Amino acid sequence: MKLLYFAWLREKAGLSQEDVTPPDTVATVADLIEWQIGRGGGYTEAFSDEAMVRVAVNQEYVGVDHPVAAGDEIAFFPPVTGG
Amino acid sequence: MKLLYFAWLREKAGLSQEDVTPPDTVATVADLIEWQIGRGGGYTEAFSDEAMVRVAVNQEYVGVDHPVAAGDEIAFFPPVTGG
Amino acid sequence: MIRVQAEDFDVGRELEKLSDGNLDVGGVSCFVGLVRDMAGDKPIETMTLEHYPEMTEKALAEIEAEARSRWPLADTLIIHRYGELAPGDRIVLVAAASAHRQAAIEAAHFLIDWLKTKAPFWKREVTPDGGQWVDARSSDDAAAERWIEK
Amino acid sequence: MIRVQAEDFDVGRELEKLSDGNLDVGGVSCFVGLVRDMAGDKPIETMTLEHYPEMTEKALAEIEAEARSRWPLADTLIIHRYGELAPGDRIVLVAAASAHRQAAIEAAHFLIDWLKTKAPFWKREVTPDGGQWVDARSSDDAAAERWIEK
Repeated sequence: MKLLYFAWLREKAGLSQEDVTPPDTVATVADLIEWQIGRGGGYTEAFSDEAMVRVAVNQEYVGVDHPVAAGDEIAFFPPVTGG
Repeated sequence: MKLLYFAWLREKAGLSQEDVTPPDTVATVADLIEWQIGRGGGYTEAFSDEAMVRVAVNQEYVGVDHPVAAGDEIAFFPPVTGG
Repeated sequence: MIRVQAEDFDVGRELEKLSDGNLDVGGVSCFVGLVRDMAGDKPIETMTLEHYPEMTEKALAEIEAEARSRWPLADTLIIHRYGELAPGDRIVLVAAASAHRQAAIEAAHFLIDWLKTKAPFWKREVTPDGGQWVDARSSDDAAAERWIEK
Repeated sequence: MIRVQAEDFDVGRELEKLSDGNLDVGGVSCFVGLVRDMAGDKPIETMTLEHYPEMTEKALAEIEAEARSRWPLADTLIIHRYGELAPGDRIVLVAAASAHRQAAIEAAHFLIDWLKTKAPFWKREVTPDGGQWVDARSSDDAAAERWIEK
């Protein structure tokens, strides 16, 4: 799956996008965040305050229960501040 | 006192402004409207539907109980339709 | 700022002037009123706006002052035209600039609703059937009513 | 109509295009968001807007479609800039044209409130103290909440 990071999540993760293949046990957004925290370093820091992380799967906002699968584009970002 | 007429009140009265000296018994806007109705012709027609007549004394909206006096500028017009 | 004029106006330039030199302005909200082409099922040929000049300035100044007393505004603008207009022509521009988005939006909304029932303008439409004064609408009274402070 | 661009825009021309050729439009309402000069008590040197291009277009199209489903609108417009901006610069323009004044005004208000909490843009301000990502504001959530249909 393709992961995208924006704003300070991008800065903390240290990259704007990457392709990853998490283990099969990662079935939902919540699983994916838990896996990210476990990756250590910038990832752990980026996802440490889960309340500040918003997620879009294939460009649509989703909740943590939403399934994730190979081929998905999954974006992580803080609450939006445009306008 | 100076009387002004706007929109269809002007058309019915047949003039846009005039100076008048009503009798001393005309002390309020209501008195003045009654006096106008009594003038006949276009005036009677202009003031026949009192609910459609708005009044400003010296450029401020007033109710029919408002006093009128020599030297006042009194305008009669239908409900406004600007904007 | 209030202007009552026969001439058209440039909305972009007017809005720009409203925030010009005031970098504390975070938002400008505006409403532009236009002459529509139909009066019911009759095509409008011209619309003529009559007003009461001495009172118009006073009434618009009061409307503007009321908006500024209710919201924290950096600036406000009301431009209203009079005379003969055609379908598509601009009639009125109201605008409000503020540090705060909601203040700017609510104030502009208030300005046009209040103006509709308080500023001494009257519209006369000419259709192929002849000329007719536009009737006031109860929906405008209802819109203005919402802003009356209880 | 949706546009996401680095370049500035001409508000007057954009509003004109919105009602051009549609003589049934009686009113156009708009909101222009500007870069303010202060972040709290710190002067802002630059503000940079980052966004998520693939999702931005989708999100703005959904916001526009939602407005059109709620109000009888002749046209709507959202222009949002990205990249580096300075105090006083325009960030965003939302506008709605309608035969009816209240529809145009409410729709433009909705567009900017909804955009603020739904469109994937992030602001980063640079002050003499360095750069900082702007925090989302609960007042924006509250403003958007008002438009949720019960």
